[in-house]
Amino acid sequence: MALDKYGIAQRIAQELQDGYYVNLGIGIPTLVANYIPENMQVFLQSENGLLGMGPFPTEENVDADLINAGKQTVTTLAGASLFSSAESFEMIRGGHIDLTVLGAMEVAQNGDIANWKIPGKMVKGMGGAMDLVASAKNIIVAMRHTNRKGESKLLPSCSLPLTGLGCIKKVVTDLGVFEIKENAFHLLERAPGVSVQEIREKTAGALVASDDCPEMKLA
Amino acid sequence: MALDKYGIAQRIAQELQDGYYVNLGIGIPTLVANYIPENMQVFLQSENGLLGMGPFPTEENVDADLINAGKQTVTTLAGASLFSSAESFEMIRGGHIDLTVLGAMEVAQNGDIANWKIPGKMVKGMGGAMDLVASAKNIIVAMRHTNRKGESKLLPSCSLPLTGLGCIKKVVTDLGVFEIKENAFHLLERAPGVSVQEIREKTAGALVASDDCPEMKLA
Amino acid sequence: MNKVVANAQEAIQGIEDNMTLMLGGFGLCGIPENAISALVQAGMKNLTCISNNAGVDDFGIGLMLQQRQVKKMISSYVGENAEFERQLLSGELEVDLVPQGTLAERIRAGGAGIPAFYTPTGYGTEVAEGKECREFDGRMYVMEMALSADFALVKAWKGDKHGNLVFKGTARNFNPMMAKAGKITVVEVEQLLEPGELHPNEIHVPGVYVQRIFQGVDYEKRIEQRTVRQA
Amino acid sequence: MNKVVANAQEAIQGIEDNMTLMLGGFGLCGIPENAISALVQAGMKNLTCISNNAGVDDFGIGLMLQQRQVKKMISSYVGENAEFERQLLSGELEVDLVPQGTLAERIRAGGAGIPAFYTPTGYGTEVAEGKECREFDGRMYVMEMALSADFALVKAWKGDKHGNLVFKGTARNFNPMMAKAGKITVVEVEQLLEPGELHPNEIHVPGVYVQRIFQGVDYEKRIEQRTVRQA
Repeated sequence: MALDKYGIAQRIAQELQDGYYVNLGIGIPTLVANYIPENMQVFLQSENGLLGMGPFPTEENVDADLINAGKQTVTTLAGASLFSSAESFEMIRGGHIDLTVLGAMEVAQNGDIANWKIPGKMVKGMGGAMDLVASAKNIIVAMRHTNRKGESKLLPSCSLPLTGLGCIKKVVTDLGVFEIKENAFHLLERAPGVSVQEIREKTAGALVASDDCPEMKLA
Repeated sequence: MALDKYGIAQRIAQELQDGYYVNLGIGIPTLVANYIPENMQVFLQSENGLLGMGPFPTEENVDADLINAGKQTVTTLAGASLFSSAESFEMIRGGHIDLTVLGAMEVAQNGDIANWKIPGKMVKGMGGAMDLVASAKNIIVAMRHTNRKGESKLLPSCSLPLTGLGCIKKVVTDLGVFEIKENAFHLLERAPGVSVQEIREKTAGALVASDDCPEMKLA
Repeated sequence: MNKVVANAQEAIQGIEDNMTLMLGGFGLCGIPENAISALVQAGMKNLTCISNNAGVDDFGIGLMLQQRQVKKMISSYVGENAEFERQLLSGELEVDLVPQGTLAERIRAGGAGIPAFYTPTGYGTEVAEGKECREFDGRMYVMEMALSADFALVKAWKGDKHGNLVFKGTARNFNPMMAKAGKITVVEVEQLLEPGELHPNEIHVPGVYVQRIFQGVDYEKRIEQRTVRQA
Repeated sequence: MNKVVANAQEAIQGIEDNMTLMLGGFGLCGIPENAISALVQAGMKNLTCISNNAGVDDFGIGLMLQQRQVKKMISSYVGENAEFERQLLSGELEVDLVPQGTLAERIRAGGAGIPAFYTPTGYGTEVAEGKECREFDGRMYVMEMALSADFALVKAWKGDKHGNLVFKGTARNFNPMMAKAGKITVVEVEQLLEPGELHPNEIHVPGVYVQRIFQGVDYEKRIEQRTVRQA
């Protein structure tokens, strides 16, 4: 059975390592924070100027001056730091963030990503997404495998305006985990109960998948 | 009589205005701090990361972690701020400093300045001088009118390697105050008892001087 | 020397039609609420506003949009409000979308005397169209230009009468860079202090960048996404 | 996750002959005394050192010069010591003199992912020779490149075990930018604290830039120009 958004987040959490500095985008990526292993120290960066982001506040601890990049009220953990937006993107652009997780509308087999603009629709802006994809050493896209019309979001090339060029190395969807290399999506793991056949049918881009691809393990 | 270094500093202090942010170079410029009018608030910047520099410390207040750009122990005044060298030169390069006073080996009638290198001698480096002259809106050179050999330091063009191009607008020497414009030194004031004739003789660059040039007034 | 002004009305003296303004804040966090109210009251038109976002319908820059005071927005993310969308689609409002990190760095450059710099952000995308791109060490970069403004409107937590500033939480965001990039920088603070009350080592923005400062009043500090957990 | 190492010897593990190092400090103020001692003891050679100054004969980087460990200095002001001058004149030592503000900004760029930027500093002088110059808005500027290093050796006043740093007085100087521009950043502190002991709002350098941190010992903090006034 395909993963729900929590399953995708849970699988991505397996990519975390102790001591990682991580930027989680809005949507599914934010959920990854709920699955950080207990024995691991991971520092969450919010690009509006916070490193060491904690959980949502309790009602009495809500502080309008402390929000994340999704404009949600948050808290700080011991060892957190606060800084300006310029400093925040020094961290990002300078390659100091170990892992970035973000959503996408389309990912291409060459690593291109499109996630900010749909021609003909009101464009709200790229926010920090273009900086993040241009700079991070290690980017994972978290998204549904197909769009609402059932069309594949893993494509030979992006049809939407690009956010970044050749920057995505890994994609986790509701159907599986994919590594992007040599101009193809390489299936690493299937979602529980999802067949390689289904993944083949729903992937428009070049796919390299072996029939004995292992099923992912979620705790 | 020509001014001594204290006289030069005293005359330059007359250029200060209330609320000015000022960077004073090593040597004669440093002495300007002793002549800030009592009723005036002037903020001294030291390019190693201090704004609001105070006088030298008393013996018991010496702090090795608080020095000026000349590596002298100093103090901070109420309202001072501390910052990095990058921030310090943001201030300088961004044109936020109202007045820079620095020494020179040579100044040319087009505003060029040379003050960092003598070919054949050990070169110690330009420190912050090139940034200061390239960036300040308002630069005064404080120097002796002639060098040790008695040769004019106000020249048609600099012979030494340049520190900056066409950036000096005003020069105060032991003989007078000069404005640089239209490719000439314009004599604004004579030092007390110094004749226009003497200034003519000791100025190698183009000089515009009227015989009734006023004598400067020092308190 | 006196940088202290009585209130927002006095602080915005000199802001005229057709000027370019920078306004601090991320979403509604750390926005100069008092200065915005005064601008709405004063009613100048055809303003170009540089701000990461454009407020919501009835708060922040949204209030200026309602009065049709804004000709152009330079932002990284907009459209949390319906009036904005209406003006944009009808052609009344121009929008220049800039990646958030590039926006922050362009403003920083404006204050720091750096006219242009290279960034990897946006290479190969629409953002790089018409811009000079070049290779350094095997990677491609886009040349981006500094931004500055006639007035920067900044909100700080504490400030002293010399203009030294300290921000609180994530209300810092774009405020420090904008404070440095305004030809005239106007700061409103929650606590106006005497010089010396802030320790020199804790100051986020030195007073040299600040021309006017005033004690702000009646901060609403509206929250866009009030998210809480059970105690 | 553990960034804390026992001492300077452990902290400099991995520094090898021919590497490029950044060393914080302005004059002898804010220099990484412990790391320098460890480098002198370890004896690696042919180092390129990026540091605003080069110490004095018997302190700071001067100690490394005495041991002939330095191949090249990248600095804004050097030669407060005789051994430096001797090595320079004899051709044993290479020196690249960089204007102080350009040096600070190049290091800042190195940590910030900016490969190059334009500055007015040095235009029309020797410093601009061989570099690309161009006009922006009627003024000429020089293109300068980012600097980075294999290791950055930084001295802070307080630091917590996550690597968050606070500096004291003018001992801050080049340390913050260097902390961000080292592939591996090694920090020595006077006070090593637990995470949470520093308030998030007072941190000068966030821990993300720091790979190793240790409690320094026996700080001499030598003063170059001890100037005092009568009480």
